[in-house]
Amino acid sequence: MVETTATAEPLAHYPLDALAAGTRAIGAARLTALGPVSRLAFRGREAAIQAAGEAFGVALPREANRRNTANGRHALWLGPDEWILLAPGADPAPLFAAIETATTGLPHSLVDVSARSVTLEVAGSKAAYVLNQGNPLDLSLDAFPVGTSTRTLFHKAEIVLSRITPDTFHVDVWRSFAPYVWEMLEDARRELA
Amino acid sequence: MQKFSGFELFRRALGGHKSWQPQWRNPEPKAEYDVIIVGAGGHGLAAAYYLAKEHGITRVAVIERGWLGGGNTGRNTTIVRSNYLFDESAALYEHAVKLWEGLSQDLNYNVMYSARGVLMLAHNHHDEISFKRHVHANRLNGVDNEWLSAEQVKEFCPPLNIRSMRYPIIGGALQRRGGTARHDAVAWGFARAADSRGVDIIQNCEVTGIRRGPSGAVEGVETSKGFIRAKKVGVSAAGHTSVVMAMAGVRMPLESYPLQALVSEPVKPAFPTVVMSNTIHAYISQSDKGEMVIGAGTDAYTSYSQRGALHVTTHTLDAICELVPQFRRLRMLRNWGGIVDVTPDRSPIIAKTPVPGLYVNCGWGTGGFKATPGSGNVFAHTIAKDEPHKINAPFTLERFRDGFLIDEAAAAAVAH
Amino acid sequence: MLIINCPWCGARPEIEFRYGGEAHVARPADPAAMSDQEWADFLYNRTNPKGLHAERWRHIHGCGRYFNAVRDTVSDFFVTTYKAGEPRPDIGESGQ
Amino acid sequence: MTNRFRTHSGGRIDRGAPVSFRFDGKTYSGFKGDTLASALIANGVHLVGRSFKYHRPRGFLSAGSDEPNALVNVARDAARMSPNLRATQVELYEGLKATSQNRWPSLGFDAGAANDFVSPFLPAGFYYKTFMWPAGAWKRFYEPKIRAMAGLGVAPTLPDPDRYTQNYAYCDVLVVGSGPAGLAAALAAAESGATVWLVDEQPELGGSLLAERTATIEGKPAQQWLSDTLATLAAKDNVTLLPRTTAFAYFPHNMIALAERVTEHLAAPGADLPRERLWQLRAREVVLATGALERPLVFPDNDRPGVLLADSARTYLNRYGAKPGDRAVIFTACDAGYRTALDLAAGGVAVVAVADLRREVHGELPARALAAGIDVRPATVVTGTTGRLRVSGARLAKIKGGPSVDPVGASETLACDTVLMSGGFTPSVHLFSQSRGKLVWDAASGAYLPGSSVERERSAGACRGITGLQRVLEDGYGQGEAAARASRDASSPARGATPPPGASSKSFPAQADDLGTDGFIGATPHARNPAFTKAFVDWQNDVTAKDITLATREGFRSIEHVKRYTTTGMATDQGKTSNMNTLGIVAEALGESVPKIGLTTFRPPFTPTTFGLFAGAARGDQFDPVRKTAIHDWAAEHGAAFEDVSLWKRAWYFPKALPDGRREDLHAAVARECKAVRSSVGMFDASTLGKIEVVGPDAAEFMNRMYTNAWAKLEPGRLRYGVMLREDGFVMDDGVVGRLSSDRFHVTTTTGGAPRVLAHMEDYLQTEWPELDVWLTSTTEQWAVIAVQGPKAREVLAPLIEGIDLAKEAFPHMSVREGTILGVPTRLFSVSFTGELGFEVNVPAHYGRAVWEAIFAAGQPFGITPYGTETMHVLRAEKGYIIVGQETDGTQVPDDVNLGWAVGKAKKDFVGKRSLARASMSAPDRKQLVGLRTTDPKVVLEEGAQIVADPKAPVPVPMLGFVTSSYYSAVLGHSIALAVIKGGRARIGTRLSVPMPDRVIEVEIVEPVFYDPKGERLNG
Repeated sequence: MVETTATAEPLAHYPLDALAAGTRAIGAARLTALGPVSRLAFRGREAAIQAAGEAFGVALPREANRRNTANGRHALWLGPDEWILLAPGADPAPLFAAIETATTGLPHSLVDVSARSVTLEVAGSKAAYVLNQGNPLDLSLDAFPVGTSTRTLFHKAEIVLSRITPDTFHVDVWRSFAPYVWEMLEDARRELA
Repeated sequence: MQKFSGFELFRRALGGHKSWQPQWRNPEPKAEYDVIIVGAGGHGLAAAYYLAKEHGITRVAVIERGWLGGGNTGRNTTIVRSNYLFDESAALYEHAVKLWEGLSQDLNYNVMYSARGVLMLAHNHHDEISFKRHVHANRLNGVDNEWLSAEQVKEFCPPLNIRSMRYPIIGGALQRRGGTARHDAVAWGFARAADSRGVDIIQNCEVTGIRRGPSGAVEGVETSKGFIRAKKVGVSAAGHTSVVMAMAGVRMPLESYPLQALVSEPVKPAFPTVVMSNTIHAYISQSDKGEMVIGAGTDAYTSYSQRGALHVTTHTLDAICELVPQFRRLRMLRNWGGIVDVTPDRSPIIAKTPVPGLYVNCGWGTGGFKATPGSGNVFAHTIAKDEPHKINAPFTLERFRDGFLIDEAAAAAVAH
Repeated sequence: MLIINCPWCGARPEIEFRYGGEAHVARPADPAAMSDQEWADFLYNRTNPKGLHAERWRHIHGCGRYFNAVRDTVSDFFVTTYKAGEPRPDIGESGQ
Repeated sequence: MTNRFRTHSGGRIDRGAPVSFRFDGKTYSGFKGDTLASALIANGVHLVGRSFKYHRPRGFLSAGSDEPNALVNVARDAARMSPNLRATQVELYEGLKATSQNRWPSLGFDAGAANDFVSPFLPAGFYYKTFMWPAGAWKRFYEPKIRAMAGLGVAPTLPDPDRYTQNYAYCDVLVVGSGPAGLAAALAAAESGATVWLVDEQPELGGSLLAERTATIEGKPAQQWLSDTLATLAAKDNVTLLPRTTAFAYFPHNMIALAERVTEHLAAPGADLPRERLWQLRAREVVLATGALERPLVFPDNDRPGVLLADSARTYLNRYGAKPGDRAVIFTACDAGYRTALDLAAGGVAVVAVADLRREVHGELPARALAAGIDVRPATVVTGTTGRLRVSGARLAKIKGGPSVDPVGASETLACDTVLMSGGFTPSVHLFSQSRGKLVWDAASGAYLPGSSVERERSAGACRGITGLQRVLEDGYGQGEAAARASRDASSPARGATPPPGASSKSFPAQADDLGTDGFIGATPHARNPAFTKAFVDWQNDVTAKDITLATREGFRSIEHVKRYTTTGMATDQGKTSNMNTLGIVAEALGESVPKIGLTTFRPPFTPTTFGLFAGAARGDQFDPVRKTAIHDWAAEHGAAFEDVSLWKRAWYFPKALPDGRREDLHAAVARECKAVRSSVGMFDASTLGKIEVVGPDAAEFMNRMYTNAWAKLEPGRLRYGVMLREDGFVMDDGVVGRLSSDRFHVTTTTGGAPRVLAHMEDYLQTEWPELDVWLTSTTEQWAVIAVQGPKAREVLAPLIEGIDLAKEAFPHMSVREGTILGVPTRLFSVSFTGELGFEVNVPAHYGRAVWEAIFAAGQPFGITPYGTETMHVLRAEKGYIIVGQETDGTQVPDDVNLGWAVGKAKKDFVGKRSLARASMSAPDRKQLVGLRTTDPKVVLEEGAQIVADPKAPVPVPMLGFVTSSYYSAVLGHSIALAVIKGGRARIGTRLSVPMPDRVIEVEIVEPVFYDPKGERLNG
């Protein structure tokens, strides 16, 4: 999905900075902390959905647990009236303003949640196997194809799980749960070392 | 009643144990009784026993769908304690503990009441305040309960891990008179003693209806063995209470949830007391046979399936392994589920009902075993006198209408 | 762990859901008009059937939606699930 | 010792790979591929354990997971010690150390065996009948004695260092059991393209084929066919083969729990591998090919070491090349005894005689035995054995009439060193029964068989009563085909129609012995006084036939009662070898048929399963997520002590280093922190507070309904303290709410209450008021929150903030403004939980630490002091502010805690309002929040202490209330406390008592606001 690798701004601190620096290289399931992105939580009635998508530049998917992508931006279906909008760059303000303007007067809610979570990547031939140590979904390609994004669980933490390629997953997790998810993924990968 | 004692055991051994009589009869139901108790669990059998013993009412039938003691009595983790917060609860459970202390002798049946202590662990400041509140209230109510520091906890129960864990133990509340008893023996002891006083225990007989007369009063129960007349019916059906009460048209503030328990393979004595942790949701004791007896809270959804989910068991055992990490290599031998009836305030209902002649004893949730003799005792009183004993007077159905809840759960007591 | 058919997301494992108690217990439109007994019925009394039970679930770790289900409380098997606001399907009497 | 009982050739052991191991301190050798049991048998060792109750010497009974006797302790080191392992399942590795259990001082001489001599006084349930006098002696005397005698192995005393992992998995077809039926089922399903898992508890796949000597399948020797088939399966991408994996529990909706033992068989497991792995496997279709278990025969002295199940002996011989002895007597009720006899004879074991319970013996196997010169004795029973630590002879007697009723004739003792018995085979229906499938009694075979299914599952082969290798293979193949077909049909009903045997599209010509379904259930007849003989039904729990008849005599008629009274079937084998014979004995004693007696429930797990497997990776910091704020690391670097608040770690206090090198204690640190806030300025990490953004045109209406307060008139830019009730009227949560615009509220909740409050709001919004145009978004983690509190707060912050006028008039108390700090967007609240002038700086969490550090730097001229939750608690208590969860416990209505003012009286409705109207909710004796002052200002009350009017009153002492919060106020110079007391407000000015165990503390009831009661300091 949206990928930047370096910490964008000197003032920012991210919860996985220290853990990511000390990770083991395991090819079958590589673990990477991804850089900051803008995240907006959009909720709304029918009337607002199309306008929001147009302003964002990505139509909001109407199919459950799907992700639409255009120009490096992603719209993730999380619920029948709930989407997460992801865009490159750490400053969500311009995007926020654009969507608010486009949906003025239409029943909706737009909330900046850019700092609420961080994203990490699990990639490699055993990525699904490693995720299935804490995630209860069927992650076969048939059941969880590329382009799927859904809120779900990893052990005792809630995550948003996305399949980017057959062997690449992104895990979006609230920042205070991120070290826990990271450590659990490290534990899960250990047997592949 | 054939007396049980070491001498009798010796004497009959010489005859190859051929002269033992059945511990209870296997009677067919009579046409009419003074009182019918629905449910031959510990509570129902105890009620029948005390009806006969203390109120002279012996024309009593206990009707059981399956086999006596086969419900929650035979499935629970046998913890006995009385260190409840509120005056009403403390009085009720303390009444039970006092009866436990002499029960083997009273019933002439060794129920193996073992006051090895019940220790509740505090993992945070909130637990500490809550437990100290219990300790002070219990002391003033004449119920033993004491606060232990973390070091004292470790000293009292050396196998416990108190430090290197996610939620270190900062202390605990110990009721030394608490402990365990042998669940089957409680059912069998009450059954044998009630039977010997003339009570008919009718097993494999399902209640299919409660018949009410024109005035609305109870006339008897329809069963799989026919109609049985009685002017007083006491329902003591645990998880099935809603179902039975619905037969009389009474809606109950109850929901029935699965409650799981499990035991390990037996090992030599390795755990000296009963330990409960509400914060991490698990409790453990070691049976006389050597099995670690383990339980936790209920499963998430109402059910009569008598089985629970694996993820509930895994959470129970991750908590146990956190408390006693050397037990990680022990193995689960048996896992089972019961059906517990839970009230909105987690306190029982032992009361008259809006239907004349119909009485109910239910809502014990996950903690009914400990109350067995006390519950049966005051329920017998309520049925015999058609008015509650002062101990169960607060445990009415009407308290939900009027807002006089006895909310042990809200008061952060442990749920068991 | 049960498999629950979320009306939005399809079949998903039970641990993603939270049980919400008996369904179709609507909050009275005018609570002030109710007697204490009627209010207590709403607050506390439940059908608790042994058999088919209409109940609420929330796909809390999924789409977040509350929905309703009819489940057999003896087998724990679901008969159906349906979106909140839809009437209880006519699939026989509840309870036994 | 050499492998004297090892055959010269054959078996699946690797004779090129000798393995040395120790048992009870003695060194033995075996081979790779041996189990501990087979290696010991090859070494002539049969005495391996002592029974539970009588401490009788015991040897191996079986060769598999049904073994009740041979339980050993295997220890890699002091921490990696596993008690109660079955020697029949322990794979041999170099250096393995095993010890026997439940004996003292040694296995050969066990003092506990004294119990055997007094056993007449220890019948079933003896402990219920005695040990009652004197009262109290049970706990003090009898119970400790009994407990010490009971138990099997010894629990480890050190934490287990091994790892366990868990995996969720999905497949189309799961096949449980890799015997002929399971292999054929897996083959059929795999050929259809389905994803197939084949699991088996044994180290090698193949089940009964692993012990086949003479059978052929499709023209190949069975073992050749097996390796070819496994190679075929292994080559397929859609097949997962898992040996050493026990399907131990069957959960609803076809979820099967599998326990895979990953490293237990390795001499040197790597640190990165888990010891065991739990698979939670969801299968579209399940094929149970779990086979059948051989039943022992219940005859006197049937428990001596050297008495084994006949087919197990054959397994030892054929699979492991281990002879059970030199001279065997075989006691059988079916043809299995003959098959074993023939294999023994071929393997060089003398078969002394085959005693056959059946009156007439015909068929191919007995004929071959006769032809081989074996002494076959029909209508003959074993009525006893001789020997002490090893069987030395068997007493045989002729039955005159039918097997179970007629007397027996004179007996003859035959010398032997092993007695092999077979009572027939019991289909292994454990998992089927766990799946809630209905078992039906099959009178023809004398067995319970799978009836109708509940899950999408079908049984195949011996576990559904099918015998004969070819029929078993074809049934397996047919079931595998049907399962694969059904798995492709999502709409397939819960149960598929089970194809009849032989409904397979492929035939498997096989030549093998068909054992048929003969067998015996119950106790075999003998002429000895039953009261004084021990014919074991449950070996491990020492339950004999006479214990079971005693139970029936005492009125225990239900099989569950018999089981519980005698403990039969409750040992670690869970009745695998005992349940059917128990049923037979009970049926006979009660004069009923077996199916009338019923069955005990098959409970999970199938075999004992390690606790660590369930716990998995959840231990220590991974037991629950440790949530840390963006400022946590700064606090840690500055020496903070932390406390657990729900999942969060919160800075509790910041002890300063003292000149002597020690650090301040809690009391000193808190006193200093409190004074700093009251006199200058302090800063506090409030990030853990829950935050919910309530947005939409109907936001105010929604807030009106959810909170007691009125919101419609709250102007954008203002804050209000909100109180939330449950529908039953009791206080659920509270928090400050900011209105950012007409349609946007920034709601805060308590730290622990955040998820609960959001769920509560969603519940009402989605299910009661779906028409409202409003949405809820959790922003707890979006914002780091820095509280800057104290008279100098404005001076500290003002230079840092851009875009907000901090002047008192422009930004009054209880306001919210948006601006920037360090160029970072902020929502700045003017709010106080201390009673001082205060602000809360909300910034996106990633910037929390940088902003915190900037404020800390800017505050240096004012001596800005970081403070923790303890100081926060003291400061708010000085002001009489409640903490939900401390002053409340879920039983307080707003008025009880002086929040009546926050209840919008004019509002028609809000959640909880109707419940407040109940008479009990305004009763005058409700407990009300008040303050307490101790007569001695230095005495700090204990939180949770009870308050009474008359401490001298007799027990039960009437209690009026209790202390909810209590601190020493360094600022005020005396202790303070909050309490809830019955009719408390009317008691202000009076005195009450707090009785402690050692003294009574007198207290005065006061207003709950101790500091700046007029609130003049809030505006600075």
